[in-house]
Amino acid sequence: MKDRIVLDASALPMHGMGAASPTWWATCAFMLIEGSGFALALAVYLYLMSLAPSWPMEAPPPDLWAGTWLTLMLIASVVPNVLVSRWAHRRDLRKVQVGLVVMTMLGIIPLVLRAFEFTKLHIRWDDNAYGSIVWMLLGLHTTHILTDVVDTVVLACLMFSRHADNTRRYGDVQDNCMYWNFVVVAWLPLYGCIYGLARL
Amino acid sequence: MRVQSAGAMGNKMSARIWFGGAAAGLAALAAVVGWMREPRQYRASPPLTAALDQLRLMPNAISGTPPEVYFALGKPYETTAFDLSQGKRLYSWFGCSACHGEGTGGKGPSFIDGWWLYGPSMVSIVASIRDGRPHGMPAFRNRMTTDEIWQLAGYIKSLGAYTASVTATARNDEKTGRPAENRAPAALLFNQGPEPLHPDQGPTP
Amino acid sequence: MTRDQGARVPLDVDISDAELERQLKETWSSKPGLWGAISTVDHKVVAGRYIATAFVFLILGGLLAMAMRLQLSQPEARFINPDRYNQIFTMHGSTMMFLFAVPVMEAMAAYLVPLMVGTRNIAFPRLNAFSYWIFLFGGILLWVAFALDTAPDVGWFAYVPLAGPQYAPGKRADLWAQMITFTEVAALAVAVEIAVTVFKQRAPGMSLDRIPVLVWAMLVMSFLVIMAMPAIMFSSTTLILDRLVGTHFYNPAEGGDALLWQHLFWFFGHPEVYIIFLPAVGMVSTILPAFVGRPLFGYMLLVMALITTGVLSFGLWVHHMFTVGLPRVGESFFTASSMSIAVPAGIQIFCWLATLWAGKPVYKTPLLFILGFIVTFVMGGMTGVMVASVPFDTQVHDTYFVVAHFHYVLIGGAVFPLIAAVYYWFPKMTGRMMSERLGRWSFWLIFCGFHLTFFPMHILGLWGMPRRIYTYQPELPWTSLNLFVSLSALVLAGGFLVFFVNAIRSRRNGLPAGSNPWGAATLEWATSSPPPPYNFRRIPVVSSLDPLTPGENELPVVAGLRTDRRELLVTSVVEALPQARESSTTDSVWPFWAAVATSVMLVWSIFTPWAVVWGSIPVAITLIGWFWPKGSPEDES
Amino acid sequence: MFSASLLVFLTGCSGNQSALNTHGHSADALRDLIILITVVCTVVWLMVVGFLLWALARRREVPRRDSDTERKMALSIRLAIAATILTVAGLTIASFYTTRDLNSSNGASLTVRVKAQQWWWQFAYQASDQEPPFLTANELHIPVNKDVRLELEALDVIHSLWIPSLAGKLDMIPGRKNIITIRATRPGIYRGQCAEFCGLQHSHMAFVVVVEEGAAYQRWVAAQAAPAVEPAMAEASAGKAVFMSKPCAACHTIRGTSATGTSGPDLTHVASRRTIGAGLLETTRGSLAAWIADPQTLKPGNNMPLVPLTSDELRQISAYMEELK
Repeated sequence: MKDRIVLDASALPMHGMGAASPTWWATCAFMLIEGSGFALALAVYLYLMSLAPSWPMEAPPPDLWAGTWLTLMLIASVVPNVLVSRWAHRRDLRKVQVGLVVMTMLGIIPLVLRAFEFTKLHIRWDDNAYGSIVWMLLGLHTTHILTDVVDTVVLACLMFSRHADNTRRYGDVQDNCMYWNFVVVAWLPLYGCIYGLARL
Repeated sequence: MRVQSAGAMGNKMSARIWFGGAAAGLAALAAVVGWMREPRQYRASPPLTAALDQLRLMPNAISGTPPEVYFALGKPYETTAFDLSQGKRLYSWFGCSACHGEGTGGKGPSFIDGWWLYGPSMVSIVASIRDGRPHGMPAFRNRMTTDEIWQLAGYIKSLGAYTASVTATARNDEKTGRPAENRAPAALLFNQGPEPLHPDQGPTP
Repeated sequence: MTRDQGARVPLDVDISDAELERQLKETWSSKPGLWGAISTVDHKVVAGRYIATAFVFLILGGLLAMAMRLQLSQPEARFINPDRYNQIFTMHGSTMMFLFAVPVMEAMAAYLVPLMVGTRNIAFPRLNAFSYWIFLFGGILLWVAFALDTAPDVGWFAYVPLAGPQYAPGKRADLWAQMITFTEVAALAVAVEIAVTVFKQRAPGMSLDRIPVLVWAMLVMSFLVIMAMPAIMFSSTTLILDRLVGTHFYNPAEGGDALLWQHLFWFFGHPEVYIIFLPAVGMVSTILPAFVGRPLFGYMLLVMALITTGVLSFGLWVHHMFTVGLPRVGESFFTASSMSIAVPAGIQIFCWLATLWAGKPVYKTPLLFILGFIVTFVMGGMTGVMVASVPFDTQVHDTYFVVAHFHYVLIGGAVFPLIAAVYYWFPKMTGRMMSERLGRWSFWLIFCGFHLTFFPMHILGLWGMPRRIYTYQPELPWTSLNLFVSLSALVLAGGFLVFFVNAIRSRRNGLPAGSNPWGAATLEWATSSPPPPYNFRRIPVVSSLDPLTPGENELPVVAGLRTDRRELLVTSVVEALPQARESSTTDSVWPFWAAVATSVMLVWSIFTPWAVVWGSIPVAITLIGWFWPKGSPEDES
Repeated sequence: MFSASLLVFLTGCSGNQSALNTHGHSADALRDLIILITVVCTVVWLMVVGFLLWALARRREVPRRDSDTERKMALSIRLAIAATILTVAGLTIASFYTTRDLNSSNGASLTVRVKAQQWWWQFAYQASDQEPPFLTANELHIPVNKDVRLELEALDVIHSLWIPSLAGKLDMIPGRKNIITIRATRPGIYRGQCAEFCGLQHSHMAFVVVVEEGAAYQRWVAAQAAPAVEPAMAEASAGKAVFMSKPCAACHTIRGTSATGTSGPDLTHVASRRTIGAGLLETTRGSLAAWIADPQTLKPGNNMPLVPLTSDELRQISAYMEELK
């Protein structure tokens, strides 16, 4: 079949940002997948709670301080996170580099707090179903923080390398920021469940 | 033209490599399959049972060599989760818990404190069950078949393990009064016990 | 690699077609040899492997079915012992669902969607390659376990407590759960790629109302995968945790619940049926017009029906649990919702019937299979309505009636269209036609064999024969029908044998196909057969639902893409207006290594939870290797 | 009509474990619903296939795609969709009414606790005015035309109680308790079977339901509630001694003796039951001996361990078992 040229694409940019980028959509798809995972885990929590004669089962509710500090840290981290995203949009390499280092720190601190959080649950995963689901919820969310921190570290290294100044990389930084926002937002209902419902 | 023929050559080469790789993979697979097969037996064949009955115990009836057939089979009663689980069921069906509790001991000795009166070898345990021991352990020779005795012995040995094993028996859903079988209970609950008669029989964690 | 970006970059304008094709071929081809084969990210190569592997699993699963039929051909037969039989039926279900049906549909999507939307490669080609390797390793894991006599024996549904720590000793159930994880990862990866390809890589002008029905179907399927698979991922993980580290999700003695498993499993399991069936709807809707000489009737209606089915499929899971003793109110609700799915299914059937009625059918093999599909699937739908009724279901649930029902739906509803699709797209994939004579033989053998095998099972079920029994007693009145079923299964198997012989022979010896042997109207027929590594010389521009009109030998295209790097066009979601010239990644062995590392971690974690800690380090390293830019033009912008 | 007559034919040769050959209050209602839905669905299927054949057989020169045809087809599709919705709604209502009908029980006169376990059934009859409680295995006796309440429990994995000729199935789930009420309308012997996959011997987990007239049922209850008979023959007495000294007594109960094990079936009146091994074999002295000698070959993987016995012991035990009427 012969070609009849009806459109010229040579003036188009070589990489789209935001919703014009396939990576952005893939990040959204993965957030949908993991969001479904979180939603299911919460549903299981509520389901087990509805069956149990008393909740939490055979344990006092978890101590508040570690979880609450972690929640505050996560919420606070959204501010620099949004800034990094904005700087990436403006292709400000210096600021993005600094921002990624800060975000790495802000990712590691919650991990440390999370370690305390596990010890303040007053229950082990193999004690009963309540213990299992609480550890599951926390574990699931911890994996998300962990993977995003690793991602941020790799991106930070990348932004200090010769590959840094490139639309594609800035797009990656933005997607990473979006994903961190998701990790933070996903935590809030989990926090409500683990600490709130256990006290009702 | 030359590029094409080189590509074709490459394709032929790669096909050969693929084929060789696949054949090697299959051969390796067959070897693994032969080596690691884990069949389940509900009833051992009579010759096998007879062979398993041939224990060669030390003169003091403590420790000894298992029959060759046991090694030829790949020590199934210690390495097959199914046999261990059968042993666990036999443990409850034959009323072992009346004297030994959940392995924690009672009238009879405990299995999970790391201390074995007659040593921790399979042969000793089999002999204890089959022939009985002084001070109250009855002989089960006429109540259980040989392979059941081996299954039970394997389970009891796993109860007193020092190292956690990948092959473990089924876990109870109900809570038990001792650590789960796959968690090396003897290491967790190690108990120095009385001074051993023969130091080599005593526990060495 | 030239670094002087300012210098002249080779564009696809003002050069001859031959020269353009040469340049594109150089850019898009994979290296020859083993490493080239392992590192290729061409969606056609990867999807081709995926399809071939899935069909191998179909053969293996079919052999298991024959083994079961042998055992059931007479009462109290002793061909297969109960332990092996339980492994066999578990393997049959798991293989067919997780290693054949879902992967083959996703692979068809991975092959066809990029061609049908007129792009050069799938979105995230490396993820696609990774997905294949993970799928392959997961399948090998399960089958090696079978050879080792440690295959799962708890059914493809693995109900707890039977699959739980107390009643399933050994690693059998863990292997099942981990195989699920493998296939999940693979399926989710492809689903994301398909969704993004459909959203962002459609040819300019292919607005939402010009997307081929097959592509719509694959998109809805991808969303079902994305929404439903996390449920099985969660449940298989918690099952392993229960078994390995002593959690109590499913242990009623410690506050867990046995029914929780069923809820989670079927929350995935019912959409799963539509994950398999919706692509088949797309295939039928695409193939039918080519053989009746007129466009599909009711495009919008069909698309709406597809989406409705997808949404409704999440509200039906309880109809697998009608006999567990749920409250009556819930049961009535789920009866109504289960019945209501008959409406979109009916709409699809009506649209096809209308298309057939107004068209002039040409009886080639693909059409035969589609006609067979309509006859068979409507029957499966009818029995579906039956089991959707709670009281009816209490008599037939877990009997051979249900076995008959879902084989009517899955084989009649999905495998028939799939075989039609193989006959239909085989020329595109290989450049050669399949034999029409053998095609007719295979159709009649499969069609008759299928009905003779599965129809009597309805009766067996009503006569009280439960599912999943390895034998039955001579005094029960099931003997002669079972023998009949077993003999008929041979006919069915013969039909599949003819089909496979046909495919293998035609691959080398079939008649040359040309680019558009059926005179079809979708974009995949605009390029040569088999398509070149770059799919299209220039990306087509679409201005109607049927971009190829018969007799026309000019294709409107877009120009201005670079030829020295793998470049394709990104367009907007609704209108498909060009947004950017995006690069598509180069070949890489990293996805293979990442799959190896992931497989090691997953298999290792069957034995110790620490595998997750130590095993994730190589996974992280390989993933970094995968994503770290290597300085190729594709990595920059 | 065709499918209805076919159903009559199918009912005829379907045995005593069939959803079509019914003699219970629920199963009768379910059979009517099955016939109704099957007839409706068959008609619909015939219409679809008929239309398909007509569409194929129609002679035509060229494919039609003019606006008139399209409009006609759009209209017919609308009608077809409306018809589908009506049919589906009708069937939903029909099944709703059947469900309601099934739940109309007028107070159970008898309650039996059913405990399912791998791979047999225990039926626990409660104490009545005249009789103490007793247990039986794999054989349920109920009076005809009386509502019987079955409390279903599973002791290990999920099972499902299904007596197709009397009622639909209901699962038995560990940690939960389900209740089903059945009413048989004709005396007879009906077979039931576990319908949820429960492991190795799922296939051999059957039981019989014996539906009797009131008097016969009362006689049966009286006989079952009595303790085991003392063996009369010398061989049987010897068998009793063997039974008590071997591990048998650790798992089985024989009321009136020192055997009080609970993990196996109660054997007090084992010889009065029609089958052994959960519907595996007819109860005869030969089958009892075969079962005791080698249960793992007859029903591989079941929970009765092989106990080593000499041939004399085996003879004696089976003689004893045979006397436990």
